[in-house]
Amino acid sequence: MSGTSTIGEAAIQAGCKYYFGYPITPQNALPEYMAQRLSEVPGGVFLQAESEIAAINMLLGASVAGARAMTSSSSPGISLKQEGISYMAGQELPAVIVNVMRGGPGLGTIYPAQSDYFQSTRGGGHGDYRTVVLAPDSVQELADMTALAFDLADNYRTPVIVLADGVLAQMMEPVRIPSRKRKKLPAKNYILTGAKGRPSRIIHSFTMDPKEQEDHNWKLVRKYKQIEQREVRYESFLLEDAEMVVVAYGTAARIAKGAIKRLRKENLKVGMIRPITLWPFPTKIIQETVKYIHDFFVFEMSAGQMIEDVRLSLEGKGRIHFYGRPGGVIPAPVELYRIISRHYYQSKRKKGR
Amino acid sequence: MSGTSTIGEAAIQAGCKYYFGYPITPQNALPEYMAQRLSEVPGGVFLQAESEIAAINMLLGASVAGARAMTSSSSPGISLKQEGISYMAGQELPAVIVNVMRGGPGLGTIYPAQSDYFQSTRGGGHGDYRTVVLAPDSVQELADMTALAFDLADNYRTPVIVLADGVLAQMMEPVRIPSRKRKKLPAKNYILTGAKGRPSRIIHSFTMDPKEQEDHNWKLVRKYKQIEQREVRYESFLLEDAEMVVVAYGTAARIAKGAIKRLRKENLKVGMIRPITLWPFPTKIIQETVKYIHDFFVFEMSAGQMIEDVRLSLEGKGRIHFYGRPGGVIPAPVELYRIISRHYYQSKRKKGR
Amino acid sequence: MKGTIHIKQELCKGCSLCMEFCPKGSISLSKKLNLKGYFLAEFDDKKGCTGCATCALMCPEIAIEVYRG
Amino acid sequence: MKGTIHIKQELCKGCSLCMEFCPKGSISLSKKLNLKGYFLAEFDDKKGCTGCATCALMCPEIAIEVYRG
Amino acid sequence: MLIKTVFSGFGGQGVLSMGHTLASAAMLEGKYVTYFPSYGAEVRGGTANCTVSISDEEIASPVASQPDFVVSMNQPSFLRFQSLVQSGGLILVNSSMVNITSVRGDIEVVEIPTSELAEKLGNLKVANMIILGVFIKVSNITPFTLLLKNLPAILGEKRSRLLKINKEALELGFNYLQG
Amino acid sequence: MLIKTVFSGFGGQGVLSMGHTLASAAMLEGKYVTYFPSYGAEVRGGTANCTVSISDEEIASPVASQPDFVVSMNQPSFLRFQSLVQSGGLILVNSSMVNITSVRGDIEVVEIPTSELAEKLGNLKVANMIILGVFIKVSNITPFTLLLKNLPAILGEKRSRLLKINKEALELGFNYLQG
Amino acid sequence: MKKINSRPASLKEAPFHYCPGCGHSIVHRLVAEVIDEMKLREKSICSLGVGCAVVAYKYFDVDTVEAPHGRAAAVATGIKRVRPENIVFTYQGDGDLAAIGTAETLHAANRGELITVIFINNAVYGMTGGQMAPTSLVGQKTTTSPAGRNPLKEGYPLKFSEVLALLGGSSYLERVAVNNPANIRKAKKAIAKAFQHQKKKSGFSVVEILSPCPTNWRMSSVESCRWIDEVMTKVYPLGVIKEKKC
Amino acid sequence: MKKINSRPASLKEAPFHYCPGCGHSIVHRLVAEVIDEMKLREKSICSLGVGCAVVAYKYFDVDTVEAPHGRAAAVATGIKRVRPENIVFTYQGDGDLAAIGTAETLHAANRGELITVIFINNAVYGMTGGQMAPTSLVGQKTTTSPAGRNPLKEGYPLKFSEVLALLGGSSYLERVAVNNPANIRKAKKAIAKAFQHQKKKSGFSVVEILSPCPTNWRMSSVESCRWIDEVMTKVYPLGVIKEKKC
Ligand SMILES: Cc1ncc(C[n+]2csc(CCOP(=O)(O)OP(=O)(O)O)c2C)c(N)n1
Ligand SMILES: Cc1ncc(C[n+]2csc(CCOP(=O)(O)OP(=O)(O)O)c2C)c(N)n1
Ligand code: SF4
Ligand code: SF4
Ligand code: SF4
Ligand code: SF4
Ligand code: SF4
Ligand code: SF4
Ligand SMILES: [Mg+2]
Ligand SMILES: [Mg+2]
Repeated sequence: MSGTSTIGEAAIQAGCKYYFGYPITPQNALPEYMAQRLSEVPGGVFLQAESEIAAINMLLGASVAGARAMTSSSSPGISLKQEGISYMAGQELPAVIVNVMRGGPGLGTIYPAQSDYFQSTRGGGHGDYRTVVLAPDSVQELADMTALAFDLADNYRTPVIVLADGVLAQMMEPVRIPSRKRKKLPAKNYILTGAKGRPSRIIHSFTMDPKEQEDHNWKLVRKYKQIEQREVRYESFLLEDAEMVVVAYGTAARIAKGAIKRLRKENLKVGMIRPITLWPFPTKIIQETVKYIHDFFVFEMSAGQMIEDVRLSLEGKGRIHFYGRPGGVIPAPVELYRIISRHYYQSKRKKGR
Repeated sequence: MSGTSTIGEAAIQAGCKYYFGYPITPQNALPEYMAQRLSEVPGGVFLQAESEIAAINMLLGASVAGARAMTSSSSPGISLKQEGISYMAGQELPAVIVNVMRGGPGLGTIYPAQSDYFQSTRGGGHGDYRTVVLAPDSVQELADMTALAFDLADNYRTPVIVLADGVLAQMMEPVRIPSRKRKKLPAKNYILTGAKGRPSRIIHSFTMDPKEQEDHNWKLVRKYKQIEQREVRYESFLLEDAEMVVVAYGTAARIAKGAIKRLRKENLKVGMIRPITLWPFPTKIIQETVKYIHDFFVFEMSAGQMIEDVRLSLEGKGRIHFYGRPGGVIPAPVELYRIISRHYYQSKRKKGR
Repeated sequence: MKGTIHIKQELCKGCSLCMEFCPKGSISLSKKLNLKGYFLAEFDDKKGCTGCATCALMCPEIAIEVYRG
Repeated sequence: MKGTIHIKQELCKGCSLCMEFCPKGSISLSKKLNLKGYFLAEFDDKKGCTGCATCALMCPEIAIEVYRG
Repeated sequence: MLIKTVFSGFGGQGVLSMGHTLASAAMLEGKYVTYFPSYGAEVRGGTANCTVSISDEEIASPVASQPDFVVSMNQPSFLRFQSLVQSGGLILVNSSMVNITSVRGDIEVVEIPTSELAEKLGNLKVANMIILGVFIKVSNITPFTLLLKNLPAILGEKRSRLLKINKEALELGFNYLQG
Repeated sequence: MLIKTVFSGFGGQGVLSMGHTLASAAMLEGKYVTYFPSYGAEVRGGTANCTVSISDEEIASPVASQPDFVVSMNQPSFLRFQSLVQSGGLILVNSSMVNITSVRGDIEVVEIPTSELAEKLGNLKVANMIILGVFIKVSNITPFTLLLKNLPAILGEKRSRLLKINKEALELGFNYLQG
Repeated sequence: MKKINSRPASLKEAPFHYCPGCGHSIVHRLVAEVIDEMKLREKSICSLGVGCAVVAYKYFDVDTVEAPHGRAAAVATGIKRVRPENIVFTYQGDGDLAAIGTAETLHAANRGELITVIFINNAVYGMTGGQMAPTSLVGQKTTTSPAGRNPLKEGYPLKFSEVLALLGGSSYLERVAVNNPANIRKAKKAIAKAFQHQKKKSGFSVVEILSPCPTNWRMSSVESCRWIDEVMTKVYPLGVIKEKKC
Repeated sequence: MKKINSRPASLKEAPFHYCPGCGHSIVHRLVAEVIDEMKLREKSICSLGVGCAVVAYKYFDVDTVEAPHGRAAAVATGIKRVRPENIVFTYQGDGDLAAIGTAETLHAANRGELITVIFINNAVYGMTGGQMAPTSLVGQKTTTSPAGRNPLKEGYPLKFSEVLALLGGSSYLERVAVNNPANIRKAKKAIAKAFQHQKKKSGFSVVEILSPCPTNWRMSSVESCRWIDEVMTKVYPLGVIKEKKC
């Protein structure tokens, strides 16, 4: 199954019956899949919105009405959704937003990139908020993370971003779509259904009193802290004996894994930490790792954004190497293998001295 | 003069003849000022756009045509401008964007806040880009920074954000508007004027070839590095003998200064570093300061965003204390004074041990 | 038909719409301010109120109760 | 009036619009592929081309030069 | 010395122009001055207020959590600000519209029947200038002459015909407590 | 073993379905497989290509910077990919549409007059399946029987009437080099 | 004597925060009365625009969500698509709906979304302090058109209901006013009719309401009501603009 | 014999990247010819929308900027307000201009911006691979309306030129097609007229061009041209929609 169909099918299996989106390469196959599949799901609605802004606000409406719903887009379109995402974060509305990243800024290229890391993890919208950001690295994980996204969104009443790129979205790989094994999730006692047999409900965003807004913001902060404690996910790979750790996510991590396998063949002891949640970032494992491994090699398909989180985690300890390919270029594992090995030997030499 | 009028007048004195905007509290007095004043400036155009998105794109057009132009808004409206800002960064177009921050996320409050720090400094839009971010702390600095913003924008062909808040925008203080002392700026040999007597010009955003996009992105990175080297601005205050350094910007810094004056009266040795450019962030002065001062007290009218840049600068050295007031509450100097002195004594005690 | 009205003082904002449209001229603006700082509408039952409820229809604040009978 | 045309092979995409609208039926699709992989339009000067330039008007690719005289 | 004054009342009572008039005069005097209006434009129907801070040195916050002086034109604002004013502070109240109750013992309250005075002048709209005149006298915060001198600039050309009545109002207020 | 094959040609020559057909068969075999199409939908008029990677272990990148095999249906794609193919690699070319020039000495080139063969079958559209058949034979990359078995699933119900001709085409190709 | 009127049940007790003579207050009452009379309180969901009525959730006693400025129609679309059995309406100002929300409103109408739009046309941005709206009249002075709206620079008043009426999906559009007793009665009927069209699944329905904003028009309430008659209705004629059979 | 036609000077030499039979190519030539004939090459500035023609700057030999998707009219507004002496035109698809760019286009028209919009209506999103556009016809199968556009769920084809014609600021609107020689000649005249309206400062001008997209219509070029005649013009009738005296 292709990455895009996988996301779509996993969403449907997770109980998502509503899709709102606006075309943009390289994720068009996802709305196209949903257009077809949701017509087969009883009560399913596929709606091509007139714009990304309309789409995110339809999503907001569907969430308000209590539904599992999703939207997807790619970088420029995601920028347009920022106001809506900020609203949903503030109104504590669950939603799943898929960003199939492409090279930017501006219209940029349609080729895969990872340069929306800051936007996703720091809140490209205004105000004090965070969104959970999941970064799959295979078609199987696209399925798993999409399913997880819906659960996290409902559990914490917060928008969740699934961050993919053109490689993951376009490629096909064998995949098993997880069937709906609902975790026990809190009842949706805030949604709007018509005030029948209960007082009317309000989902508001405006507050007259700054003190009230502040309390609300601190409440959000507490929720985010909870997420930081509970929901960190990462994969570690060959860390035990490693002398250098690659930190990479998504497609970049796949490529890095290939490079590491080659390096290992030549006995270069390189391992990897692959953040699966970009926010909350797996800070602890990095802090633990730096206790025994000195060299961190950050690889991103961008000019360097996640590196900031690695630096924040390292707090001055260890040494960071960086390799970035922004703008849509997909480097080969062998390229990365060469770069990493160069840095590896340099570090060895330095240590030797 | 009020903060908003000051921004407007300073812009006009800097040669800005075009304003495009959409109303939003608490910055409405700025477009209102421009509506009046630009009708008096020969060739001046004030245009109330149908939305923030239209406004940012009109600004893009005016910039393409070679004009000094500006837009302004407040948090939710700035979120809507992110796609346009990303385009202008990518297309290397100068522009001045004023954000009079209010409490968020969502519609939030109309009261002053500083919670768009991440959005401004990390690029709320998509792709690898940065915008210069200037953070004045007085009406006089609103004037100076507005003038500077136009020069920086033209000099580096990049969008510049003036980051203010409801306090600065609404308050009146004595002010001297800088008259136009143009730095020597590069000629605008890229602008569109009609291809008369020269080959036609293109300001494009799309690139077919990812390699070309990558080259472009690295070119941007080099420009940003240059800005980081040349354009850092900050104020340091009573650092010489300080035992604790407050880091704060904008209105928060004003309040902190008041608190510090009180603290000094009681012989508490507290100083301040006030970033004036939030990007590029004054990392170096912080790194130098931590060589002799251990305690850093970060104060923001948010749940904590700039603190990340302080942490990145400190690289694990020193100790960070934080006080945040998100959502629109304006703390009094005396409140801050109490908080800081508590932390100050705690630190002393720890050191004593 | 005879009618009368009661004006809720705490709701009235002195907008004058009731008096403008009362066919009997039964309402006028008093010099009394309420707590919100508005001059209050005042009913004069000697002007022959019919209980037509036009005043209530016009009153933005739902400040007027009309009685008829 | 007599005319003739020249079809730029590297530009032609074989869309057939020229032949569809040529009043004389002077153009047809050949079996020859060009480098871009399109079957080429082919001019037959025996069909009495008048140089009316309809083909050029229709040709999206500006692949046709028309001569008259 | 840093002195913060809050002017407060209903929208329409001219509380912002009181503050503005004072702030402008103090600026002329060469002091550090900030003027900060409440901005509730997005929220209708609230009370308006503004804060004027006057100092010999830089002013940290233009907002007053504990004002030295309060001028209160109506009941809700009186209730709100009488609890905020500093110990030893002063409240000037428009007694035509304020029922003074539950006053703290540690502050001074001066009552001015502003509306009645304004009626004397035949213009209810200058009630604000009357009370401002009283305030200047009581607080001695800025030279009264400077304030008068600056009045034409404040009113601007458009409202220059209001100059005379405003001046009269200020003077009436300034001299009121002497009588 | 990791083997990467690029199928390339004009849009419309069925290069994506060649790759898809191969990838699906290899998945059935239980291998690690990735299929990655070029996506130029935002840019009209380019050549289409796709990469199929088949391996016994996890596949790092679905993209091939240096493919082992290339199937090239037209001249531009031949020119582009013949320089990328690995030393020791193989290119299958549609000699009906490719003028073979400037070939490297370190790779093998097999020419198939695909269009002519397809004409024999009376359907130019199955040229892609013919060359895929040849490719399976030459590369031995996946069992031919598996590929045939999977064909109905690939074509789906809608195109089931094309099953026969596609099968014929595959077989024609598979047996071509024997003859 | 018998009390013959009362506060509608679908309004909460809170006094309105609107300025004296503001049309929003009147329209709130009318909407609530219609909801009461049609027994829709337990079925209604309101998608609230941003404008002076941004806190209308303090008044309407129905389930309410605050949409981002301009996006109420898109939010309502999301709700209605999930809950077709509910009555979904938006409450929006002219700036909200005809400026920043142009695309969302127009396309919801074109798709024939089964929602009702209560469209408060006060020819001005009320909440933000009286800036020019797309609906402001030629020559109208606002804080951002201090010399009066100049059609050559700022365009003509946008007759958005007429625009929406062109679209295939719109079913019922009427322009009313709340400036005198007769018009208020008509306004209420129009609101009821719009909900009826929604119930009957006939299409998108809009009630455009010319609504006084004494504060930003810098007029008294009474003058404002007169101005609607004498000036505003000349540009925005009252009456049914489109009505499909339903 | 004499060569009687030639490539317009305002087109660069690059061959078009469009699909065989694509209307974009024909319109490019017409626009360039008009620019040549009206001697506007050195005065023109193009604000380019995002769609299949996103790289039209490779073809048009005039100053060109690429606007964000849907915002070409806003960008053009910014340019024209700064340089009123230039001729500013946008080149946009139906998705660009009538979906995401609805508000920008409509309000530029309403303000009477002195710009010209070249509006390629191919009833589909071409560049992104054939999704439904607001202009898609009832029953038209696209990748996002696989069962054909259903007006009850997805709305009716949006006649955006008719919408723009309602607005006070629009001066000239004509719908043309490039599906046969006669129509192509008319299309060219319409483009010239639109520029004329801009030169005369009469208002906003639009040429809507029904333009074949054989690829996404899944038809041959010839069939596409016929489909325009037989189906598309029935929904989108050709001719002048509005023409102010100028
Ligand atoms: C994205 C965004 N832009 C701007 C605003 C500021 N804003 C709030 S209400 C409003 C317009 C109000 O006008 P209208 O819709 O006509 O409603 P009215 O107040 O007149 O009833 C604006 C521009 C906002 N809240 N969000
Ligand atoms: C913000 C944003 N959203 C979506 C896209 C993707 N996109 C590119 S072109 C296009 C639509 C093209 O359709 P149209 O405007 O009709 O032009 P055509 O290709 O049919 O000529 C879309 C949705 C984008 N580039 N930017
Ligand atoms: S009920 Fe009728 S007559 Fe009586 S006061 Fe009201 S409007 Fe006047
Ligand atoms: S209409 Fe209502 S609010 Fe207005 S004056 Fe009469 S009672 Fe008071
Ligand atoms: S010039 Fe006229 S007759 Fe000659 S080939 Fe072209 S269309 Fe046919
Ligand atoms: S119209 Fe042009 S591109 Fe089409 S077949 Fe004829 S010559 Fe070739
Ligand atoms: S500003 Fe206008 S619309 Fe807003 S509450 Fe006041 S009168 Fe009503
Ligand atoms: S997809 Fe359609 S519009 Fe785009 S180039 Fe091809 S034919 Fe033209
Ligand atoms: Mg309004
Ligand atoms: Mg199109």
